[in-house]
Amino acid sequence: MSDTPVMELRGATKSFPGVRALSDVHVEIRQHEVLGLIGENGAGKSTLLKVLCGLQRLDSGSLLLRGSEVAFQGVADANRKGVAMVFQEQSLLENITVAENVLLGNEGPSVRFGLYRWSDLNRRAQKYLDLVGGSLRAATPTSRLSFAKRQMVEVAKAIASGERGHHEPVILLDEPTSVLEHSEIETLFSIVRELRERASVVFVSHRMEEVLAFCDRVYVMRDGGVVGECHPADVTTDQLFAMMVGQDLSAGYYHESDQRPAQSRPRLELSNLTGTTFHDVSLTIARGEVVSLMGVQESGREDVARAVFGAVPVKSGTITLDGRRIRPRSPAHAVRAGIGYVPSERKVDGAVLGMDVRENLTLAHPGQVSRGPLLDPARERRTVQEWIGDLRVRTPSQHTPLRDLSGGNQQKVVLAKWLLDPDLRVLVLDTPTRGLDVGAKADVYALIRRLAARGLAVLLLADTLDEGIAMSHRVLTMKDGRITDEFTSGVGSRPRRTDVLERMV
Amino acid sequence: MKLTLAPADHHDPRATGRTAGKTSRPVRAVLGSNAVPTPALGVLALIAAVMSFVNPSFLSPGNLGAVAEQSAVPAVLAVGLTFVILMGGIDLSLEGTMAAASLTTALLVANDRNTMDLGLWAIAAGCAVGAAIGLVAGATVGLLRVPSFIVTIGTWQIGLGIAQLLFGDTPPRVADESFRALAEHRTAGLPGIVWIALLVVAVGWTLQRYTRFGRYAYVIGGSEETALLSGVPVRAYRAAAFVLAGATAGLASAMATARSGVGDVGVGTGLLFTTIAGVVIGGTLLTGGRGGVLHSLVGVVVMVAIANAMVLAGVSSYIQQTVQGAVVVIAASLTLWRARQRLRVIK
Amino acid sequence: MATTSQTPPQTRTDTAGPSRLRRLHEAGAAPLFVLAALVIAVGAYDSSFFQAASLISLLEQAAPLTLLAVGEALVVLTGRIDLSNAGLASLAGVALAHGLGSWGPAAVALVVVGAALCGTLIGVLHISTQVPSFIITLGFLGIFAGLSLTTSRADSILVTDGYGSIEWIFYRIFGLPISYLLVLLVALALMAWMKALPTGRRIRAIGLNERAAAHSGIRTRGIVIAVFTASAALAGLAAVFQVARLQSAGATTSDALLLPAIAAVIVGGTAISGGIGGVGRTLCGALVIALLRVGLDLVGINAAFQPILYGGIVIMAIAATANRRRGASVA
Amino acid sequence: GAVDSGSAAGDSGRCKPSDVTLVQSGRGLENEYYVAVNAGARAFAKSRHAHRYQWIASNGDSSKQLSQIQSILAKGGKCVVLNVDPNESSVLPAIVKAVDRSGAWLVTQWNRPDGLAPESESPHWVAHMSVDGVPQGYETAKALFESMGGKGSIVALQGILDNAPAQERFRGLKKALKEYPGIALLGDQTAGWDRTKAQNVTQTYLTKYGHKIGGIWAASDSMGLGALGAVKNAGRKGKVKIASIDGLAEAVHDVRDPSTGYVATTPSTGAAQGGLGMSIGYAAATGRINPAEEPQGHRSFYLKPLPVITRANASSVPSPTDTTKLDFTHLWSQNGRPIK
Ligand SMILES: Nc1ncnc2c1ncn2[C@@H]1O[C@H](COP(=O)(O)OP(=O)(O)OP(=O)(O)O)[C@@H](O)[C@H]1O
Ligand SMILES: Nc1ncnc2c1ncn2[C@@H]1O[C@H](COP(=O)(O)OP(=O)(O)OP(=O)(O)O)[C@@H](O)[C@H]1O
Ligand SMILES: [Mg+2]
Ligand SMILES: [Mg+2]
Repeated sequence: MSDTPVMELRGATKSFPGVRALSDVHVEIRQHEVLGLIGENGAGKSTLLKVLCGLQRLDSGSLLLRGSEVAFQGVADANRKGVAMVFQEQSLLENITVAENVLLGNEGPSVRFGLYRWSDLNRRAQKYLDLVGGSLRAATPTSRLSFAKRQMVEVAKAIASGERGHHEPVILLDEPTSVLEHSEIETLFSIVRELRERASVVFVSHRMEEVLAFCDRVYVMRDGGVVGECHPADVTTDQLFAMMVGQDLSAGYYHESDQRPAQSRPRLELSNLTGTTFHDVSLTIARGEVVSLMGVQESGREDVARAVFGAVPVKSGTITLDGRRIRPRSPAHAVRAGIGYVPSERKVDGAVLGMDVRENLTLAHPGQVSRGPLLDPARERRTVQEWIGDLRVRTPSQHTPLRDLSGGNQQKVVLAKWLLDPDLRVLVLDTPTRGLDVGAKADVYALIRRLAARGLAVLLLADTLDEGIAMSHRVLTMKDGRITDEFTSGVGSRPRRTDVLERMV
Repeated sequence: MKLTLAPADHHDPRATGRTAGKTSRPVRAVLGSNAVPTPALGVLALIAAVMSFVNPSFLSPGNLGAVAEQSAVPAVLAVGLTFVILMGGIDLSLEGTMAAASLTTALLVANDRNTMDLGLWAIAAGCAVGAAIGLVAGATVGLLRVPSFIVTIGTWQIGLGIAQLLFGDTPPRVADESFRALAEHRTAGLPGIVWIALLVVAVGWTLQRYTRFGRYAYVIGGSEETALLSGVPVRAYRAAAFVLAGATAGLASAMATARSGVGDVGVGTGLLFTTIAGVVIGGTLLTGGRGGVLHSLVGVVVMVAIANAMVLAGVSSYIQQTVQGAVVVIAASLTLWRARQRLRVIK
Repeated sequence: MATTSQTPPQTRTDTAGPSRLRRLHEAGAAPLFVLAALVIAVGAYDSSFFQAASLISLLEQAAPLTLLAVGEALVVLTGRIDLSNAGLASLAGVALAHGLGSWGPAAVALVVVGAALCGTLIGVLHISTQVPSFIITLGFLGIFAGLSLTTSRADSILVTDGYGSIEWIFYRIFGLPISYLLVLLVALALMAWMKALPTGRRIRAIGLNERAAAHSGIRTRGIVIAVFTASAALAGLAAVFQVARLQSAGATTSDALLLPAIAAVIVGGTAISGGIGGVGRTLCGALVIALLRVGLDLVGINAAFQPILYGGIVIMAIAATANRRRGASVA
Repeated sequence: GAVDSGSAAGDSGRCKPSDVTLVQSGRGLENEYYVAVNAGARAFAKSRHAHRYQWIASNGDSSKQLSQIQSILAKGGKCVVLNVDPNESSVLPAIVKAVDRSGAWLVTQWNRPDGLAPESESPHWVAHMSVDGVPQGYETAKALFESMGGKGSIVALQGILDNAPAQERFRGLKKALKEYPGIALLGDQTAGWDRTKAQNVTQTYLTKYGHKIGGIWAASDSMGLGALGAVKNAGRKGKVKIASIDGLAEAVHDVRDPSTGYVATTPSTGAAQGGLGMSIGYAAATGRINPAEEPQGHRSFYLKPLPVITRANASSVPSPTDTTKLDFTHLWSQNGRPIK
């Protein structure tokens, strides 16, 4: 094992309009290590990886690959030189087969004289798929795979791409675990551990535990710079938190002390609600109450949430809001009844990335910034500025397209869109903190507490078990489309994780 | 380590692909997959069923031959167009391209205007003219990043202009008997142009299944960004698709010219409607990424069969357009019915 | 996750803040420049083009096209397309020519409302069957054409009785064409509507990300139906203008305006993928196309070369005005 | 009248020959008929020693045609002479109005809406000429029926329905059918003047009616030629007789060849319509005639019907673009009956 780092960035700087994403960064990736990269949203992790994989060019500074300076011509070029990445957003095509996806742009000997040799293609792809396990078949159409399986295919694809070069590859994984389940994460880790024998891996995650359990070395990023380098053995989660956000936050992470008892009057009641993926779901959320709905994949919890918002059809059963029966036939109905919804797929369902912060914020309730039927630009500017300040949205201006904000800041805007309405009664949150950094998460948690205190009923589909338990007054578990149990969860009397888990699986 | 909860396996409602494991029997699996244009075949069967009551001669071998012959030209057009649409573009220029290619072909075979006599090579020349017009469109779309929708309105006009320049005073009449024979001589009961069309469909299907061009058409139509990230030279492939569409329009034009016997600026009139409607009814999505050559073939046959059936049924000329329009709407609804879903976005 | 919705990281090349030129471009200045360049080019060949008579004549000619283009722009803003509006204008023209004699001015209102209802039908069908607008409106193009043929009994109809109630549209007031002033009025009203009410944003949001718009409580289906209704109502209005201009109506009178109207929208800089663009720039685009349709004759270009030049200039004009902001499809 | 009388009502033109601009408007030169029209108009321009002459193509777009004319009038003023084949009759009132307003001179061809006529509208609309489709349809149909021996069945291909000549020609066919009780009309369809469409429709008819079809009547040569293609491909060339109208070179050629079964067409009228139309407009612009004083038969008229082309006379038919026979000095030499 030589001492030269496989890859190295020196004095790397990269700016986008109004933002400096990387400033004078120096990192190195060594052979056969798993390098962790953590930092809050917008800290520059993804940008760093994109620079490493040739997707973006540095403004200044240099990139060294195995000791010599390189300038990648693009991702494909980086692939050829042995660097490959799994993007934060999934990038598999679902209208082609798994094999084609794995070897996309890298068909090599499987295409001879321009003609596909399918058996050869499938065989080669299968080799990589076997590496990641999970009984993936090369010839399957990708549309038939679950989200998690697709993530595995992404990893296989990255390995395949990285192995195009003549050296041991560098594999960059940008938040690969955020959509995976426990067992799948385990699989992924064992893959990576194996991979370490013949490759270097860079791993980005917001879950400190994962990073500590799993990486050989960790860089902590903040505001476009590297603020620390550490070895997992030497640090604790709390120390990492502190380093990331620049202050000690972990104590009040879930803002548990802010939990107020729920009022007695029920706000939202579902009775015997039945849809295609859920059956006989009955639940009540009182004013000021946070109820989390826990369940594994295909438990139906997501569709229950969407049904309340009118986004999926209901076959039978009733929804009652403040004593009045409602039948939300579309999200528009639900919104007019006073329901807000933060979807799990932010970029697809939540945010209009091509519009600016201001327009996104006022999209759902333009009445709040209008005088009569007319939009009032002055009032709009003021209101938006208030919310930007209140939620600490990091944006160069109100007129910045949402596309240019970091994920966490986008999420804050999506949330604020509902908060504009003083008459909001129910807020349905589908994994609202997924992909957010701890600081942003804490902000969102604080916000949820505040909203509950305002008398809102909050239906929370938490990202993690801890989050669900810590944030709620009650925890409901779902399995196979039915509610299986209910736990009360007050300050100091939280249900045990294992008990909750037991009723979910 | 924390335990994480993944979201329910989220099958995107917009995806037209069907969930796995629901179909056990192989026949149903095939019909249910996107590999076969099942709904369009259903529409075809419906037309046949209705016509067997209204006018049974619809199903006579002679009439089926007529439908095949009339489908030949739009089918060839559809093969090229399919690849453009698979990549998420559109080619509206084919009537203009056909005009230019028709004149070129007619002036290069033995004709009554000049002394050229390239024989069947003139077909290649027609294809080349079409390909050249396609290249203009493809290069413009690629280099200037202008939507193909509007670029091909431009190249349509350019093709028409070329044709008008070549037209002179009278339509050049084809004197080359071997060229005319493509449309007139029958092999196994069908004229040559039908066999050519079948060959083109077979080649198109092979392209779609077994070549980089074909597979990457799906990739580019699925997500241009992903294609770029994977180092796919998207512009080149896209330009190639327009060239192919131009070349097939040239070939289709040569076939139509062989059939009519003159170089005609109006050779493609009405074929844009037939072809695009056919491609869409077949199940190729205008947004790209789904469908294929066989789908388009079936869709085009549906369109031709409707026109044929209306003549056989004696539908008044006055309302034929109305009926055809209504059938397009209904057939497309039937084709896409099973994909309907709340909050599905269709543009 | 559907492939269409995947948003893998995009290559960003722009490092500087938006330059002044770029801001001008985004404000829709390019179509104005293209228009000015064309006017100057035609005028350079033939200085008589700068006479008021020629320019006013151009505005008058552009009026019906502009109405169709503005309606089309609204539809295109939602990411859809309306291929039926010109066909509908022909049908509405025939209906108006029939109706003017017996109904007088009321026929005008009836025709516009009737056309709007046709648009509503298209919108409702598009929404409820979830068939792409391209194909629905292609079908309706055929339906309208057939209906025009049937209702006109394949003959053109001269308007004599009741012509007075629309004839004034093509009068001039203080030398200015009333027709174009009316078009401007309609366009300005729409622009104000789009700007001052939330509707404009909602339409753009639908064009940019319809699912997110729906999840923000926007009645996307209603707005899409409304937009098709508006496009059809403007087609009905265009028909009124056509009948006023021609004093007669035939089954196919306005059919050929379809592609020019779409070209006008795109030349105006509205993205065909939706969400970017607007009404004002479409006015410019329509003038560019109206000028191109006659400019080549004015300059005296040989008829056979005209289509080639027209095609080439349209492509170049769009290359100049197209908004290449990220997210705008170029396919 | 539907169009206001212009300011110059009753005046004849006072343009100097050198000031006159001649403008011929039609669909487009990709069409043989308009090539002949253009040839006739151009021949007239030449005979008056190269005044400004311009051909403008509407490409089948009525709005465009009107715009072109309005723009040319806005620029050219009183000494423009327009010989216009309106893309469809509905654009004519607006063209007349524009011409009248600018004081230019207009001659029109073929189509006009019912109730609109030069004599009642404006002196600047000098004349309207057309070709009577009824005798054309009648004579060609008769030639067809004769060739079939007076009995058998036929199918008919109509032109674009929204078109006066198409309707007149079909009326001529109907008239002939009445005189030949032995002939049955099995069906008629529009093929929209289109060759390929005609071929498809004919092919379908041939499978529908099979050997019952003994003849095909088509409202235009392009459709007749399409029908011939279908007949050939069905192996029935020569056995199915065909007759059509227009005098396209190819149709005339086929009439000469007995093996095709093409029995009749009509001589082309394009050159006469172009040349004479232009000369009438020019005469008004230069003051040689005063339209207001011309009799109705000079203002709205059909061209003299010409004998149909059959095998007997096919070899002596001049080319459609042959303008040598046109006599531009005798303006009314080709006038047939007035249009009422
Ligand atoms: N037209 C086609 N389109 C897509 N894929 C195809 C096509 N034809 C064959 N294939 C794929 O190529 C593979 C090779 O075909 P073959 O019949 O040789 O399979 P195999 O070698 O037995 O299977 P494998 O090697 O994948 O275990 C098939 O499994 C099939 O997945
Ligand atoms: N036997 C096979 N082995 C491997 N891949 C296959 C096989 N058969 C089909 N495929 C692939 O599976 C995918 C879906 O199969 P399908 O046959 O439906 O493809 P298609 O007809 O090319 O596309 P579409 O799904 O749009 O109809 C295709 O991308 C094709 O390449
Ligand atoms: Mg990131
Ligand atoms: Mg397929």
